[in-house]
Amino acid sequence: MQPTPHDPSPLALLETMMLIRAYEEAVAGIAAGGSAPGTCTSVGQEAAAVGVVRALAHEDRILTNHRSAGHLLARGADPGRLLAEVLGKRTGYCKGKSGSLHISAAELGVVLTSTIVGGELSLAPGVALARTMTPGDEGIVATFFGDGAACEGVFHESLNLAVVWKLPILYVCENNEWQAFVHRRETMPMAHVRDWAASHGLIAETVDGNDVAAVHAAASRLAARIRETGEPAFLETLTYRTRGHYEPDDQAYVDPGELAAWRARDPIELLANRLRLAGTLDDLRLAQIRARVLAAIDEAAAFANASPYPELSELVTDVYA
Amino acid sequence: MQPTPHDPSPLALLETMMLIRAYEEAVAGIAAGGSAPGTCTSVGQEAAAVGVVRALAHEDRILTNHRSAGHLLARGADPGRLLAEVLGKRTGYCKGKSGSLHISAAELGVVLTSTIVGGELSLAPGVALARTMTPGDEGIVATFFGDGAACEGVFHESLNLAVVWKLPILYVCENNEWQAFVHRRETMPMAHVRDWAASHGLIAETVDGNDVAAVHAAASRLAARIRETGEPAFLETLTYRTRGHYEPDDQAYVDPGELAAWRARDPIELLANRLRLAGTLDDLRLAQIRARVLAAIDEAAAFANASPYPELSELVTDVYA
Amino acid sequence: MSVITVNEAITQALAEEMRRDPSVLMFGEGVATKRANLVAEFGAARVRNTPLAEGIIAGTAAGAAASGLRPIVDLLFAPFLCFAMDEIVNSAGKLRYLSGGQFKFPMVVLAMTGAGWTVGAQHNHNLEAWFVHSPGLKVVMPSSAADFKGLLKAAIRDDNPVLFFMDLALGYQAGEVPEGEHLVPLGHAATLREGRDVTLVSYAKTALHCVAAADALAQQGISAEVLDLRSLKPLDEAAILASVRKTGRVLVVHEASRLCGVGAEVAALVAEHAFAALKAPVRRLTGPDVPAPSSWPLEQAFVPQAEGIAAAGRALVEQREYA
Amino acid sequence: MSVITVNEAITQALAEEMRRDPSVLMFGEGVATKRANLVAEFGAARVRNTPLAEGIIAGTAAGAAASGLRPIVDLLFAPFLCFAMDEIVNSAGKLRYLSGGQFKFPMVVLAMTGAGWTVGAQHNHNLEAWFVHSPGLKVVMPSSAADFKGLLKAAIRDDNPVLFFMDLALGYQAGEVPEGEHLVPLGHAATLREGRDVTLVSYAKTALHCVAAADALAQQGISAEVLDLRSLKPLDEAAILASVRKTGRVLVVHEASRLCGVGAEVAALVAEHAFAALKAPVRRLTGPDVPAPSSWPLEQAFVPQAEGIAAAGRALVEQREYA
Ligand SMILES: Cc1ncc(C[n+]2csc(CCOP(=O)(O)OP(=O)(O)O)c2C)c(N)n1
Ligand SMILES: Cc1ncc(C[n+]2csc(CCOP(=O)(O)OP(=O)(O)O)c2C)c(N)n1
Ligand SMILES: [Mg+2]
Ligand SMILES: [Mg+2]
Repeated sequence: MQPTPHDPSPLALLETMMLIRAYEEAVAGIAAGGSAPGTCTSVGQEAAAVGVVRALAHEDRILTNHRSAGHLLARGADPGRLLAEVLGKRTGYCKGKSGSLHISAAELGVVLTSTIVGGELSLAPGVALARTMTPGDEGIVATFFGDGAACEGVFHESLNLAVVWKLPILYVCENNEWQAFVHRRETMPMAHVRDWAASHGLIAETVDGNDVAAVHAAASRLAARIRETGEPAFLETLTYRTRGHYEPDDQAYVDPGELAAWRARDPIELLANRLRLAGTLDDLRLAQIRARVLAAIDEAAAFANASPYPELSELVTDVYA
Repeated sequence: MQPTPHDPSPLALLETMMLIRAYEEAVAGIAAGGSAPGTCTSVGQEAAAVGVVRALAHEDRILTNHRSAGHLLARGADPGRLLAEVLGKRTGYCKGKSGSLHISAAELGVVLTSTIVGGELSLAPGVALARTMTPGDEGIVATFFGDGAACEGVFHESLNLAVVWKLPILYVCENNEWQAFVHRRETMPMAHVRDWAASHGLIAETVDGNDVAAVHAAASRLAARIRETGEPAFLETLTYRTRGHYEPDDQAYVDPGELAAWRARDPIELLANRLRLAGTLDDLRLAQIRARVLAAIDEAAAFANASPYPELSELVTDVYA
Repeated sequence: MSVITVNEAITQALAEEMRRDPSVLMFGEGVATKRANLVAEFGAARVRNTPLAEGIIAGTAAGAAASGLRPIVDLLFAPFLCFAMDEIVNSAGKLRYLSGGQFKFPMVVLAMTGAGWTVGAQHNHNLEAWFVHSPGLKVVMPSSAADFKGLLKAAIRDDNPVLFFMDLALGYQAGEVPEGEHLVPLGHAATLREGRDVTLVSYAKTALHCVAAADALAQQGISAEVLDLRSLKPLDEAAILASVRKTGRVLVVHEASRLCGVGAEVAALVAEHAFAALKAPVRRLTGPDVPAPSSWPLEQAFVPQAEGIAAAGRALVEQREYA
Repeated sequence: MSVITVNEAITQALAEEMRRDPSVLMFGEGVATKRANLVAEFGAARVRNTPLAEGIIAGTAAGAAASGLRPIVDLLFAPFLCFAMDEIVNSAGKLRYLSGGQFKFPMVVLAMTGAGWTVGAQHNHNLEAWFVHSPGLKVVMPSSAADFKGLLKAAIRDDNPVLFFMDLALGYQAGEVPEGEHLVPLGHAATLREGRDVTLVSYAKTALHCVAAADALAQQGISAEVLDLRSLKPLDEAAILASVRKTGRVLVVHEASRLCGVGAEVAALVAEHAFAALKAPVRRLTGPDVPAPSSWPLEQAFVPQAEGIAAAGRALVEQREYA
């Protein structure tokens, strides 16, 4: 039903972004109903997620954070098992023990998700180190984090170690202008995290995070360079969190003008319009895609809802290996 | 006996550096005898300490770290009470509870010394914040730390907060090329911490840390600017730890060539030679100064040795206010 | 008396103390956003948002406290304290002592914890015992709106670092709070129920579960005394010992894990100093030694509930072994 | 048997395990500088110096452990763990559980602590109890060269995060260590002295003080059993209970502070499960609840010494109250 993880055709990227949007809106609906409280959606940031994840190879590893649905779905995660996890069901990727905030899926190469802001940054060098010490392991490590995570000291510790030890890490900072209920402008003297990253002496770029093609191109270029040199690189996707920090959130603290301006640059519409102009998309085709993703999400919701909760005996398992 | 803290005349700076050297060598001697283990001396770094401290005003505050004797003595600390503290005696600045590694002297404005590397960096913004919120308090805060401390994430957290909140802090990084038993070169991609500091958007300079006049000039200029703007600044003093990390330390891990090159640039000899050329110093004068500082240290040692240990009842006092 | 929620009680305490003492200020991630009322009354300098960095937030509080201010910092959720341990434990907890008493650290660290929001172990970890074990700190964890208000006000006035833990399940719980100035001194437990047969010692939400259990036990003819510790450090050892000397039996209940938890301390204290009065083994009923799960039924199973407490209390009184 | 120091035992354990398993590596501040022998044998990739940043050192260990390596990190002194709590507790301790068992974290964290070097509370803080209280971790703190070697080897082979605390006063202490492969499984206490009248439970250097106290008590006709816990998590509850059921009296001794310490756990365990066997109150003798001072006489007074232990043990046997 979904495109395979590594089909980079524009239509495939579009369908994946639409799948993520539909998934997140479904989650928001569930949360509005009182379930899955505290879920953080990535609405508005789909291009930043899809553009990078689709630039990665099968053998690469991904570390992500609390706002991970886009990364997971772009990587080919089953929306049913994701929703099941969000609802704390036994069939979720983490048996319901994680819930929405730290979903890992080792089978997809999405490892060690932490909802501690900066957690993924502290773990990524070790994942990359293991790869450099494993003969024949060519994979790189992509770690996703926000502008807020860059304010944690461990961001700098992580970049410095990756540079000094030459670790193959693609640092992907999703700068969505928000750090929970605080605007990025209140927490940093400059507009871009890139300035901090560059001081560590690694390649550091920014890209329009709402333009999936631009993100995909930049991420592909940097990923290739990391494979070639074995050294880390930093990519900042400039985007915006158009829903609240978590569900539900009335966004009363958000400047309506800023929000409207970014909504006008919706990444899905940007790509759809471009494809329309290019003649590769028309209303019928778009409707077909929308129908497919909605059907996929309906199916996922049905699966998640029908899934059982874990046995109470699960409370004390998976603590020690 | 010692020069007053704020006499910036070259001879006063020279005498203070010689006092620090004599003090540190006395401590090293004591440590060689088995007492005061783990003491960290600042031999070779006297100019970096004296040049900055003498650029500060009486109302300014100083935060320092484990390698603090130079800062304390330059500020006018009594070498007797310092040595008493190093020996764990009741007459020490901290009643013997600190020992050598976290000596504070509130009466001198030297506050909250921490031997946790980075500790002073986490505390400095609060000290500065209190000053900005106290009407009529014009003082600035100088915080001393090493190149190693700059590798702790809290270094970046501290600079970022100071910039975002406009806190009057002079960050003084004493880059002595060593982080305990690890050379700075192994821990950072570049030679200077300044590059990291500058990315936070504050004025960041380096200075020859073995040239006391240059350090004094740079620190005076930056301190004046901080008073004027209320905003933080960063000064990196480029110097070298010519003794071991702590006492005793055979320095077997140190490159003899590098060590010799730096010893050839001994900050005390640099200034003495300059003053000789300028005609303000001759052998007689130098001998007089040396005699004075040695007498001061002898007196200090006699005081410290004669001082009693704390009563055992002191074990459980000073825990809660 | 007026009836307000725990969240309202916290807001009242903050506003009253900031009104009373200009040296009180508050900052943290989203503090200014979420407490617009305080910003409006006290201004942006005293109510601040911060960058996302717990270490420097706590360190700045310690530095400010030692320099004449009385900072309150909101570190949001207890597990985030893991990024501020050096500043809280090594600096605020130790630098008074290491300086020979030159500095004091009047500061309050707020953090939420506890089951109820199904957000898992990186938001929900009851680690109050860490701070009880650490020198130079005080620890508070109330269960009622009145105590949240009175203890928070007392914590703000205390000249030492106070960790103020908020059981998130209690935020919207309403309770009677005395009108006007209401202070609850640190270090005093509260007897929520008088009883003769067994003492249930607890704190935070499980103290309320103990009250429910006491009601159930009363139905069965067992008279249970319920002690709410409220302050975990200083611990009200006298109140604990007095109650156990009266009832001869003690069951300590908390959501935090068992090993080296506050329950271990209470049990050890009783076994040491009320041994002669004990008619039965000391018992603990705690959360399991596992990270807190997200899944709702697992999260509920994580927390000692009234039924389990009542059953354990009854077994204790009946001198039966009880797993 | 050969007689080697604790430091030599540690070096042997590290070298033997790195030789045995190529996935074992070690890094930390100065590790490569101070362990040139390991660099020489195993190369710079497996024995590394790091930047001065405990958080990323521990986080890198956790990430590497979950990715097939078996890292050992040296964080130097226990208080520096305060900069690595998130990585140890929130990541290594919780992510196996939160991921439903997808990852494991075979890693060892080394840290020194304890009185003896007069460097004060920011280098000397016995905080092993924090990690006993935290889920998903194991904690070891040996007292003899043989146990340092055998437990470190077992810790390196363990598939879970192990905190390995080294009482710095023991570094140069020599002891007999079996030739060849010597493993000591985690979770087993050692009986250092057999006895009938009272059980002295301890670990690390104070276990040796307990042995000295037992010798002194023997002179006075009191037969003391000395139990060295060695592993604090998992805790050898069976051995503790068996000994107390035999002697009927227990004195728990450690240098760490009393409140919520390992001694509290042991005392609570005994009061809960060996209550019927107790002939006297459970007793604890611990370091005071204060930061560790630097001054030599104060630092020595901080540590439970043999005389005090013997006096407390004797009072216990004679059923006298003892402050
Ligand atoms: C250490 C830590 N501090 C605070 C939080 C609470 N929190 C969760 S997400 C978030 C904002 C993160 O901002 P950013 O890194 O920009 O990611 P975004 O949510 O914008 O994607 C905060 C403060 C946390 N989970 N962990
Ligand atoms: C958090 C922490 N980690 C490690 C140490 C041990 N240590 C003490 S000084 C030192 C080196 C510090 O290097 P730097 O900051 O450059 O200061 P310097 O000693 O060179 O003056 C280290 C690693 C410590 N005291 N605190
Ligand atoms: Mg953000
Ligand atoms: Mg240095």
